[in-house]
Amino acid sequence: MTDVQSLDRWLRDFAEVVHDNAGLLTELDAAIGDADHGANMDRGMKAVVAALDAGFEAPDALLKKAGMTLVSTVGGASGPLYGTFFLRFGTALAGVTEIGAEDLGKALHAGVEGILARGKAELEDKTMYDAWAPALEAYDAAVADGTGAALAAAAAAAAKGRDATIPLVARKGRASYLGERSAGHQDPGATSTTLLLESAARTLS
Amino acid sequence: MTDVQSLDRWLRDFAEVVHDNAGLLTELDAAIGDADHGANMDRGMKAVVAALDAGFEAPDALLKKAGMTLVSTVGGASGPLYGTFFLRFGTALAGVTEIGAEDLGKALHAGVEGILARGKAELEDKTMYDAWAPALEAYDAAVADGTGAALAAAAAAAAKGRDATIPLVARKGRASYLGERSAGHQDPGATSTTLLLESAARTLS
Amino acid sequence: MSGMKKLINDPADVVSEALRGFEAAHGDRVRVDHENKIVYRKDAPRQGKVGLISGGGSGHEPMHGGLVGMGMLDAACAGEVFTSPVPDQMMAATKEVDGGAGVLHIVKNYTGDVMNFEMAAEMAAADAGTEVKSVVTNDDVAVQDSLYTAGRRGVGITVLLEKIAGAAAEQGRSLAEVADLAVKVNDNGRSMGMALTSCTVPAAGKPTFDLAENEMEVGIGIHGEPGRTRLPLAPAKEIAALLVDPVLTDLPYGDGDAVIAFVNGMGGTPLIELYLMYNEVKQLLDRAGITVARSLVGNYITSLEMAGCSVTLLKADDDLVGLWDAPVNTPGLRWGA
Amino acid sequence: MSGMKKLINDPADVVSEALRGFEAAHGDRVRVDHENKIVYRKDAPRQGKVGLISGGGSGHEPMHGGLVGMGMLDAACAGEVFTSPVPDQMMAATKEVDGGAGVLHIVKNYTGDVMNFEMAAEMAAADAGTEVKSVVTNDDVAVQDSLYTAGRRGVGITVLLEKIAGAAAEQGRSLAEVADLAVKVNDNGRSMGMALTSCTVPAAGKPTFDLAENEMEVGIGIHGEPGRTRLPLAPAKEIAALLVDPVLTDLPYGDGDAVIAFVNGMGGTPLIELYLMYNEVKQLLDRAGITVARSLVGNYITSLEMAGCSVTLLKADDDLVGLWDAPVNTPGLRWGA
Ligand SMILES: Nc1ncnc2c1ncn2[C@@H]1O[C@H](COP(=O)(O)OP(=O)(O)O)[C@@H](O)[C@H]1O
Ligand SMILES: Nc1ncnc2c1ncn2[C@@H]1O[C@H](COP(=O)(O)OP(=O)(O)O)[C@@H](O)[C@H]1O
Ligand SMILES: [Mg+2]
Ligand SMILES: [Mg+2]
Ligand SMILES: [Mg+2]
Ligand SMILES: [Mg+2]
Repeated sequence: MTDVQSLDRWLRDFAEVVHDNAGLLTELDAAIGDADHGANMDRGMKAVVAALDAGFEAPDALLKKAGMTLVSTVGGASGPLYGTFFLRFGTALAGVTEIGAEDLGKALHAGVEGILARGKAELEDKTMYDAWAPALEAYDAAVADGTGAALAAAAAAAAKGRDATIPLVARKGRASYLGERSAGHQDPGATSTTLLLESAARTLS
Repeated sequence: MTDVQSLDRWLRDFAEVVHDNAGLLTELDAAIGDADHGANMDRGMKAVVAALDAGFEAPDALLKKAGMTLVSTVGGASGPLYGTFFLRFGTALAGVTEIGAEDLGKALHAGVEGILARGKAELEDKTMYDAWAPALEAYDAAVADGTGAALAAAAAAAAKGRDATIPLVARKGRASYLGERSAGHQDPGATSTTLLLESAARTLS
Repeated sequence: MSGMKKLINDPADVVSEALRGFEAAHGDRVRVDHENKIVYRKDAPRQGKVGLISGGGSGHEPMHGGLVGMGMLDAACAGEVFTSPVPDQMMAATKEVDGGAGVLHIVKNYTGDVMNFEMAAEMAAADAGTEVKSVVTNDDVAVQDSLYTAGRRGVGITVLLEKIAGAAAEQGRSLAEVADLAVKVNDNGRSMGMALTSCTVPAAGKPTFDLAENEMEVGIGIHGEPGRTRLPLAPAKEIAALLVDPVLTDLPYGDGDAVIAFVNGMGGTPLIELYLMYNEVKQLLDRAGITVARSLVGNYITSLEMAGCSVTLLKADDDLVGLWDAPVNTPGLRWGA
Repeated sequence: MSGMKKLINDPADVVSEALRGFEAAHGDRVRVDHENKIVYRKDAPRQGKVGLISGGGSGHEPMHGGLVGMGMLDAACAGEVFTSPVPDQMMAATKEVDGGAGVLHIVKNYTGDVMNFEMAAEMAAADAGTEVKSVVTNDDVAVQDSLYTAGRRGVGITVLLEKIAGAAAEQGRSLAEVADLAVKVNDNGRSMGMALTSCTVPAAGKPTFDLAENEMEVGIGIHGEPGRTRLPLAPAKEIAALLVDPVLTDLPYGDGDAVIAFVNGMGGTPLIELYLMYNEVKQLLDRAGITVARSLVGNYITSLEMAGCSVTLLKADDDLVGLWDAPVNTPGLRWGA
C-alpha cells in the first residue's frame, strides 16, 4: 500500500536522482533545446523537498503541494507539465490514505491527462508523453500483480518509450524548431519522466 | 648616384616588401600592440605607389609626396612618423637631382630628426628609432665607400638594432602599456624600418 | 570553468544579482520586486491606462526588463536564464499593474512561456477578476508553421510590438484596441536570425552547441539553440540575403511597402558589424522597392553572449509609425523624453 | 577564415561599409562624409557654438561616431580599425564644424592619436586660422604614469567627457571654458579594465592574443591588446575589486565623494553580466562611503567583440551632474530629447 510516507520517500528519492542526473538532462536539452532541463528540474525538486519538510497528513495534500511547488518554481515547459501532473494526480486521490495499485493507476492516468490538456502532445511528438503513454499501458497490464510490479513494468516501458524518442522528428516543444535536425537525439522530458517512474518503482509498493 | 628614378624604384620595392611582410608586421604588433602595423604600412605604401604613377621630376617632390601620402593614409603612430621622415628627407634634398652618398646621408639624418621631433623617442625605448640610430651611425662610417656600401652597412646595423629591441621594456608607443610584459618581443616599427633600409640598399647606389 | 567565461559569481545567482544591478542603475524609472523577480515601471499602476506585461527567460537583455518604463511595458517577469517565468510572477504583476483598464500579456510563442502565462491568466481571472488579454508573438519564418507543431517562435517583433502597444496604451486606448493593435503588429512582422557562435547557459557551464570556425547556424531562435541549418560561413552580403529573402517572401512584403526595419544583435556581436549588416539589408530592401520608414539597429533581444544577428521587418502604416515615434523612456529604448 | 567569425565582407571595407549602414540608420541626426570617413552632426556647423571633434580608430562603437549629435560631438573622425585617423580628416572636420566660436579636439592619449591630432591642429591653425584647443584623456590607472613613457591611455572617461563638454558647448560656454571643463573631467576621472577574451582585427584575421579558458587579462586598454597581468579567472565579486580598488586609491576618491559611475562592456559581454558587475561595483562604492550621483551601464567604448568590462569613476560636483543630465540626442546616448 502506498501512503503519505512512501510518497514522501518517492519525491525525496526523485529529487536526488534529478540532482545526480541534472548534467545529463541539460546535455540532452542542449542538443535539441535550450540547455536548462536539468537545472529546471533540480531547482523544482529541491523546492519540493523543502516543502515536504512541513509534513503532510494526506496523500492528496502532499501531491498537490508538490504540483503547486513545481508550477511556482520551475517555469519553462516542464514546470506547468509536471506541476499539472502532480496537481491532478493528487486531486484524483482526494480522501484516500492507503492507496492500492488500482487507485494509483487511476491517479496516474488523471495526472497524464493533465499533461495532455496543458501540452496537447500526441504520441510520437517527441515529448515526455512518449514515455508516459507506454508506461500507463504497462502499468494497467500489470496492475493485478500489485503496485510494485505495476510500477516496475511502467518504468521499463517508459525507458523503452524514452529510447524510442531518439529517431523521432519533434513536433512539440522547443525541439520542434529544429525540424529534421531533432532526429537522432533523446528527448530530455521523456528522460526525466523515466527517472520519475524508476524512482517510484524503487520507493512505492 | 641616386636620382628620381631610383627613388621611385626604391619606394615601389619597399611597397612590395611591406605587402609580403604585412602578416609578420601585424603579428609582431599583435604581441605588444594592436595588430595593425602590417595593414597600416601596406595601406600607406599602396597609396604611395599610386601617387608615384603621376610621375615626378625632382627627388624632393617625389619624397615629399610620399610623406604627405603616408600622413594622409596610414594614421596610427607609424603614419605621422614615416610621413614626417619622408617630408623632412625630401625637404633636405630640395634642388638636388643627382644625390651623392653624402647628401643622402644628411637627408636621412634630417628625416630621422623629424621622427624624433614627432615621437620624442630615446634610444632603447623599443621603437623604430632603435633601428634608425645605429643605421645612421653605420651609414656615416661607410659613407666614403659610396651610397650602396653605406646603405648596406646601415641596413645591417638596423637589423642588429631591430634584434636588440627584443629584450627591451618599451617606454614609448602602445607597447609601453604592457610594462615588463613587452620584453621578449621584437618591435614592429624597428622591423619595418629595417625592411625600408634593406630595400634602399637593394635599389639605390 | 572550461567553456564558460562570464562576469558572474554563482551561476544560480546570475538573474537575481543582475536584477539588483539593474535596479541600482535605473532606480529613477523602475522598481524591482526581487522576491518575485519582477521589474515594474516606477509609477505603476497608472490609473486608467491598460497595463502591459511581458516576461520570459532571462538572457535576452535588454528585453524585457530593460523595456519597462513610460511608453512601453508596465512590468516584466524574469525567469531563470532561457526558462520562462512561473505563473505566480505573472499573477503578481497582473494584479500590481492593473489600473482599472485591464492588462495585456505579451507572450513569445514558446511552449513554456505560453503555458505559464496561460496558467497565470486563468488564475488572475479566477482570483481578482482583472480583465486580461494575451497576444502571442510568432514571427520567426525559420520555423515552418503547422497545426500539428508548436508553431513559430516569437522573436524580434516582440520588441517592436512592446514599443507600439506601449505607446497606444499610453495614449489611453482601451484593452481591446491595444490587444487588436498588438495582433496587427505581430501579423505584419516577420523575422529570421543566424548565429556565428553558440552561447553558454550559466547553469550548464558549457556552450549549448559546437560550431566549427568556418560554420554558422541559420534559422536560430533566441535561446542558444541550434538553427534550422548549418552552413559554411559567408560574407555579410550573402548572410543578409539568407535572412532578408525568406522574410520578404513569407508575408509577402513587396514593392511600395513601408517597413520598420530592425537589425538585432544576438549579444556578442559589436555595433560595427550590425551597422555593416544594416547597410546590406538596406540595399536589399531598396532593390525590392521597400521603403524604410524607421529603423532600429542594436542588441535588443539577445541570446546571452551569442554572436550573430536577426532581421525583423514590420509592414508599417501611419498609425504604427506615429506610435513608434511617440516618446518612450525605458533603460533600453528612449526617445522624446 | 580560421579565428575570424564576423559579419563582414572584405576586411578592407569594414569601416566604410559600417559607416554607410550607420548613416542609413541615423540619417535623421547625422550625415557622413564617406570620402573622409567623418560623421557630422546633421546641422553642423552651429553658429556661435564651440565645435567638438573627436575621433580615433574604429572598433570602439558606439564611440565616437555614435556620440555625434545635439549635446555631444559635432564631428567624429573614423580611422581604420584600431588605427587613429589621419590629420586630413581632423583638418576637414575642424573647418566644417567651426561656427565661429572655436573648436575643441578631444583626443585619447595614444601616440598615434596624439600625433595625428597635433598635425591637424598645426595645419588648421596655419590654414584657416580656426582657434583650436585640445584635451587629451588619460584616465587608465593600469598604466604607471611617468615622464619617460607614453603615459596613461585614454579610455572610459572619454565618453563621460564628450557628454559633459558637449552639454557645456550646447549651453554656449566659450572655447576656453569648455576646454577647462574637459580638463577637469579628465583630471577627476579614473578607469580600469579587464578582458575575458581577445578580439580579432579584421585585417589581421586572428585573435590578437590567446587566452586560456581559465585566464583573464587585467589592466587592458581598448585595442585588443594584452593587459598588465594575466590572472586566473575569478568570480565577478573579485573582478570588481580588482577594477575598483586601483581606481579608488589612485585619485584618491573617498568617503563622502559623489561620482558618476560607468560600467562599460568591451563589446562581447552581454548586458546581464554588466548589470551583475554594476551590482558588485555599487556595493564596493557603498562600502567606501562613495555616493553614486549618476550611473551608466552598457557597451559604449568597446574593443570589437572582446568580452570584458571596465569601470570608470568621475568625481562629480553639481555642475558636472547638471551637464550630465542635460538633453542629449545621439545614436548611442539619448535622453531629454
Ligand atoms: N507540448 C508538450 N507536451 C508535453 N511535453 C512537452 C511539451 N513541450 C515540451 N515538452 C517536454 O518538455 C521538455 C523540455 O522541458 P524544459 O527544458 O524544462 O523546458 P523548456 O523547453 O521550456 O526549456 C521536453 O523535453 C519535452 O519532453
Ligand atoms: N614615440 C615614438 N617614437 C618612435 N616610434 C614610435 C613611437 N611610438 C610608436 N612608435 C613606433 O610605431 C610602431 C607602431 O606602429 P603602428 O602599429 O602602425 O601604430 P599604432 O601603435 O598607432 O597602432 C611601433 O612598433 C614603434 O616602432
Ligand atoms: Mg529547456
Ligand atoms: Mg599598431
Ligand atoms: Mg527553457
Ligand atoms: Mg593602431
